[in-house]
Amino acid sequence: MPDTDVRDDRRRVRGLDALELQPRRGTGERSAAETAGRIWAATWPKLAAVALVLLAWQAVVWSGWRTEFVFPGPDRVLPTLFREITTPEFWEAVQVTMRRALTGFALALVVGVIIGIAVSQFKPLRVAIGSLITGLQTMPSIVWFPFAMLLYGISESAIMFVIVLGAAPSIAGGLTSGIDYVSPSLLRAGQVMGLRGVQRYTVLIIPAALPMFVTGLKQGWAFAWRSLMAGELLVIINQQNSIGWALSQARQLNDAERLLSYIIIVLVVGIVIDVFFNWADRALRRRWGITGS
Amino acid sequence: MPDTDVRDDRRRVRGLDALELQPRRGTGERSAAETAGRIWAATWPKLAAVALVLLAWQAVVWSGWRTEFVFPGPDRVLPTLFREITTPEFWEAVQVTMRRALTGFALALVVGVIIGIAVSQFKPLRVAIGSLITGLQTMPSIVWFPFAMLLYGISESAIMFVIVLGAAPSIAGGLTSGIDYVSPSLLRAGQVMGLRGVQRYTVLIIPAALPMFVTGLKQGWAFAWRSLMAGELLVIINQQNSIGWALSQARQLNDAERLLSYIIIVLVVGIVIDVFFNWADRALRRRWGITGS
Amino acid sequence: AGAEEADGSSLTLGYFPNITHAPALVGVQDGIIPGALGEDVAFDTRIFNSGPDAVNALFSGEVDAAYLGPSPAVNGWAQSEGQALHVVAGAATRGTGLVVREGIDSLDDLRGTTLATPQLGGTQDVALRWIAEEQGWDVDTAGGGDLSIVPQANAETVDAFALGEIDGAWLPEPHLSRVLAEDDAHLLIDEADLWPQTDGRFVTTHLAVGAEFLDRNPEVVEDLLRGHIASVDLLNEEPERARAAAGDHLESLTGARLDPGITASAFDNVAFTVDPVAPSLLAGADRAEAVGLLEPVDLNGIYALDLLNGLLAEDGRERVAGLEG
Amino acid sequence: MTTVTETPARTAAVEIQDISKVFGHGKGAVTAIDGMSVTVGTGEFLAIVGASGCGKSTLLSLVAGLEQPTTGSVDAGGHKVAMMFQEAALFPWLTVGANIEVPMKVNKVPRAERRKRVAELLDLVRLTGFDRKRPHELSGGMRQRVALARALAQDADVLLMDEPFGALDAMTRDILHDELERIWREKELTILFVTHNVREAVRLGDRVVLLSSRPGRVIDAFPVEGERPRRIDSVQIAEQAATITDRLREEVSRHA
Amino acid sequence: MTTVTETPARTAAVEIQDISKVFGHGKGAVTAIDGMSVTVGTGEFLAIVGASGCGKSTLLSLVAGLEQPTTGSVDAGGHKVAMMFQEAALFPWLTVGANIEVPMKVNKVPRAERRKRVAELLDLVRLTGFDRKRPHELSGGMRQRVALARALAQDADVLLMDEPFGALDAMTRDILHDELERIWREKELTILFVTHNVREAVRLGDRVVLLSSRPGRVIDAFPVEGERPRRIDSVQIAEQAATITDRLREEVSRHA
Ligand SMILES: Nc1ncnc2c1ncn2[C@@H]1O[C@H](COP(=O)(O)OP(=O)(O)OP(=O)(O)O)[C@@H](O)[C@H]1O
Ligand SMILES: Nc1ncnc2c1ncn2[C@@H]1O[C@H](COP(=O)(O)OP(=O)(O)OP(=O)(O)O)[C@@H](O)[C@H]1O
Ligand SMILES: [Mg+2]
Ligand SMILES: [Mg+2]
Repeated sequence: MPDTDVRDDRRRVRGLDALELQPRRGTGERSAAETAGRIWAATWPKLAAVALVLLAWQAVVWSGWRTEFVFPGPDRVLPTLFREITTPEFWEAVQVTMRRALTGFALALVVGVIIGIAVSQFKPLRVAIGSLITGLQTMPSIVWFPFAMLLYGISESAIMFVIVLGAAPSIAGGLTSGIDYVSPSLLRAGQVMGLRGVQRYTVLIIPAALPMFVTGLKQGWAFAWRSLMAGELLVIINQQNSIGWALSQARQLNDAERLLSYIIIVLVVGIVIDVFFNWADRALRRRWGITGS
Repeated sequence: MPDTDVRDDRRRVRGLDALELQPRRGTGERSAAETAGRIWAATWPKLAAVALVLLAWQAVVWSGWRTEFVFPGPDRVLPTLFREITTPEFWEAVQVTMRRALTGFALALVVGVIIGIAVSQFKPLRVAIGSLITGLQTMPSIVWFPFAMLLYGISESAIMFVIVLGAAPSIAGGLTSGIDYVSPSLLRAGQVMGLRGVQRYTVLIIPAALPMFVTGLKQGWAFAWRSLMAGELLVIINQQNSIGWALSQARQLNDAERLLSYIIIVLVVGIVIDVFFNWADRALRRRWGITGS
Repeated sequence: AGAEEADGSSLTLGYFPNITHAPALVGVQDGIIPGALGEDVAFDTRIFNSGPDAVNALFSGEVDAAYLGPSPAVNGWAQSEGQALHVVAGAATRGTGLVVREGIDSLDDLRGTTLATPQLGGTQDVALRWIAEEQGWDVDTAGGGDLSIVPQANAETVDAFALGEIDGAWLPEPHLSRVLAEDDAHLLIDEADLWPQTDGRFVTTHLAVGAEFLDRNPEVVEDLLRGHIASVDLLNEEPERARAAAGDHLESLTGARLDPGITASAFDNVAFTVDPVAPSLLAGADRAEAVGLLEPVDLNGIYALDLLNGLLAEDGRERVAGLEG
Repeated sequence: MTTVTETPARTAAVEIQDISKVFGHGKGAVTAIDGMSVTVGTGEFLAIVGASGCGKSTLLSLVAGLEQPTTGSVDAGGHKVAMMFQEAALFPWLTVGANIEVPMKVNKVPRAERRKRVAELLDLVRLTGFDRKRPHELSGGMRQRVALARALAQDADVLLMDEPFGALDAMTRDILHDELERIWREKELTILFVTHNVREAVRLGDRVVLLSSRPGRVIDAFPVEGERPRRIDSVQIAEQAATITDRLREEVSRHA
Repeated sequence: MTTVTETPARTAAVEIQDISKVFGHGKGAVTAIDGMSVTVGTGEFLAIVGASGCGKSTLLSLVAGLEQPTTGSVDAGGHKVAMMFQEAALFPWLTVGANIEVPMKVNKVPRAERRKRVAELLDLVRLTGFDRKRPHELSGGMRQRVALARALAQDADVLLMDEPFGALDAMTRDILHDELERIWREKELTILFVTHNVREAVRLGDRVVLLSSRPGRVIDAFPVEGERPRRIDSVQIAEQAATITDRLREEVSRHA
């Protein structure tokens, strides 16, 4: 019995060593301290990055590289930003833009998935329009507006049209690539089990293609957002202000402070969305048993 | 002996049956007729698609949906297109744009690969700037122009800057995703074999991440091209005409015929580039033993 | 207001958030235009950032009337072969000029410099090329020659000037006042000096109406013109109040108030009138042709000033002239 | 062309006639199978042995319809065919239970029933309680057993098994031999069973077919005597296995 | 807590002390190994047998440093460790030859030398002429042999082998047994050899270690008698294998 005790102690000590190498696992629920530690680990690099950027920025401004009204420092931009985000109009604009972005993206998702599956399913279709999809993607959103206007008038639908044209190709492309790279051994397994038609897609192909699909979604979001910004800066619809319009007005008026404020806002939106995609991506990898490097 | 002959004949007949199911393999070099057949199979859907689009387009125009000056038909656009592409200025413009696109993309490739590897290698860096990369990607090119001008003045470098900012995040993102999804069993094999440092990347990680990387490159190209178009329409640099400029001029003058001509040109460029990426992708899949569906 | 429903029950007006569109700004802000249209006509607005977009909207019937600069109006007329729009009134004149950096004091100093204009083939661009042509300089449309003319967006131009990338620019208001206020720059040429034949007046903003809309609903257009005239009058008679209203409207559209000094100086440089100064449009087109930027365009019929002249006559005011012959 | 077309008395479930299979074209072409004919009777348990790379997996793929023969014909007579691959080929994004449910979903088995059968099958392969794990959390042998459960869940008439027990310890394998034999009996399955373990082949098979390598051909077929259930460590099995092994050895050395 | 720490006379190459390995956290945690201690002498050929899922692969991963033990320590004394995985884990984008070259590239073997060794190794695993094929063009057993060649190309002192011959026919396996034994002799390797084939364990091992399942512990160790090279079908091996199999059976049934 004493012998066992000694061994247990020794094990505990070694366990502490192991703890330093990697988070200790299998020791029941995580403690609050551990959770706090994890949050801290996920946060400090972000905070450090922000602080560094602000410092560098201010330093450049202080160095007198460019005049203040061309390149204002954080000391001038942050108050402007703060003033902007405390107005109700700002939040209305954000709401309008986010609503458009999300509906547009959802639409692009549906269209992209249908096209992606159709293209990867029917060989002649792929040969015929596979490359056209990428071709469409390279088209600057600005050229779509005359068409959007012809089809839908100056309306939300026109903006949706441009978003879908911008984002759907990425989504379709990601899906097609994902489907192309599904492991042949899984495809064979599916075939033997008699997976066919819709079930083949829901049970096998789509889940197997998910990693690339999510990457495609992320790109699609970026395209959707950029198209939206391009669309919003052309015209105000229904007297609704929007982020894209505000951005373009700041640019038109050479208002560097507001421009920088809105850049920060767009960045923040982009980062928040990306955090969401990353979360999905990590969940996916955990499921597949691929732990991050 | 006669028995064997009969069997051989039968086998030959069955061989023909098999031929109908899939291209006959292992029968020495392919014949010229087969090659022609393959080219035809790769071409007819494209030609059919083009013909269909042209027909539909002309039909819409004939239906009188919109007046000709708003939405001209192929009967008016194709001659304009032909007139454009037969001028030497046009080819100079194409050359200028393609040179910018390719140098910009090459630059974005270098930057994207470096960032991608750095981010997937260093955990704090990923936490700090991983999401920022997507954030940057969602930024419309238009907001980069003031910065490009601050940094580089009105010059080619300013355009390169915008292209890199547009394309590098996609490339980095594709690479990071690719690296994240490298099969753990291959990583373990690499670790045991002592793959480390640069060699670990050149021998294991990059090839394993190639499929997603190529997808990222494709997206990166689309972003690069769009950023370039946006950049070119802002200013003429060094007295050089370019496709983006021509596109924006057509729009400025509300010249629907020239606008459509240039849309076709941009599409063709996009399609040609995509054909190249597809070729790379197929070569990759053949190597990996993943035959297309 | 889609093209199909151009039944006069509604009117959609397009304009820019820009000082040269002040009659629209004031007219909408103070309710002058909707008031003139009356209860029966639903009034709606579309705010554009650029002329071509507004013309496109006119083409497809998305807007029924729009305030436009001369170049988009002419382009729209030319592209539609005279089918899409008519100019029914003037709105603003003047308000552009060539600003250059210190050290350039005469036309001769311009040789070898780089100057920006807002748009290739636009009025300002044509004016600068016209001057170069008169001086006998060799200039091309791709920024080369004795004088390097680079077309670029006004916002870019302001930055480029501040950064010393260009030596000067032919700018409209309020960018003109902005450069003058913020940089070491001075006005080398006031564009008004180029128009002795019209007493220094030249068109900056028009009010254009879709041709079909005009055909079907002349009475609605007449009401619109009534409001337009009232707005212009207000701008001329009570400049303080009108400018304040325009400023308020601008702020609501752009989310920011311009520097008051710049606004005041910009307003001082622009004159508001319902006269479209037709000769300046014609002469501008001739000049554009002369410098090789425009295919010959027949501008005959672009003006439809009868309604305006009728209203002016009601008030006992002087008629304005279109293009005769 | 030593094609052994020994037709048993019962009706044929799978009829393989004079097939050949060539991979690749031109100079790189590999003839995996050449002129092979085998008839598998309904309800027959056919064991297939042969050197590594002789075309056993290819043969099963052809029978399952996953590949088309270059010449010749394979006829499974409309039977439903299930296959257990050499590698487990589980869907990595599904739990063990969900993996086993896949073929039942195809067969439109109701949800409650599916749950029940999953539990039964996991019990059968000695993995009770593992249904919520994911494939990457299993050991190699466990994955193989899940693949077995999945193949059985398919409720097919013809079962193709490619080295199904290769990664299992002797004890677990013995248990699964018994279970497989029982199921084969009960459901009157036709089984094509590829293995490298000649004893295992003799333990389970009604007939053991021996393939040659490069190109794969049937070089011999041994009907197995002995009452079922046979014991794998019985002398009778050892003797028969020795005969087959000698024949195999002869064949392999002829090639080396 | 039956930890068998039988230390042979020679110096230790791998020292496994009182390790445990837990996968996952909280309720889902699985204790794969618990309190295991093994010392492997330099130049020893240690065979490891145990039921499926008992932690054999996990043990090898710990020795290779691919995982960290939850408690306890593993010390490979600075030796270079090579490992052959249960699945082949070849790089699918490289040809067979290039796959085998990878560890040599790491060791900075010159190009010409690499070519020569690839040919030798392919010859050794009986795959001469396959160096330009890609992994997906190989059969399961062939892939396993390429993995063996790759592991041998690493020129390590300690070789970890996880069921290396599981997918091979008896004849090819016998040949590779001889070759492996020869190389082990010549290069004075230390080998940890996991297998389900108890005869194989007795054929090759200096000592056979028997693991229990869930959690994995060493429950017994059998020194193997008999002069090398032993014949796998010899009576002596059959007897020893029977003893070990009985012990294993006892252990597995105790769990079931
Ligand atoms: N997709 C393929 N492309 C090219 N050659 C192939 C392909 N699949 C199999 N082969 C070749 O066909 C032959 C037979 O392969 P198969 O997988 O059927 O062997 P096997 O009998 O199952 O071997 P093992 O026992 O090692 O699994 C081998 O020589 C292999 O190289
Ligand atoms: N990554 C993992 N996550 C969770 N559990 C794991 C993981 N890897 C292994 N296990 C568990 O650890 C135990 C031992 O697994 P291991 O692979 O070492 O078994 P093994 O002895 O190699 O079995 P086999 O002979 O079947 O290959 C198993 O119960 C398995 O479920
Ligand atoms: Mg096989
Ligand atoms: Mg294992």
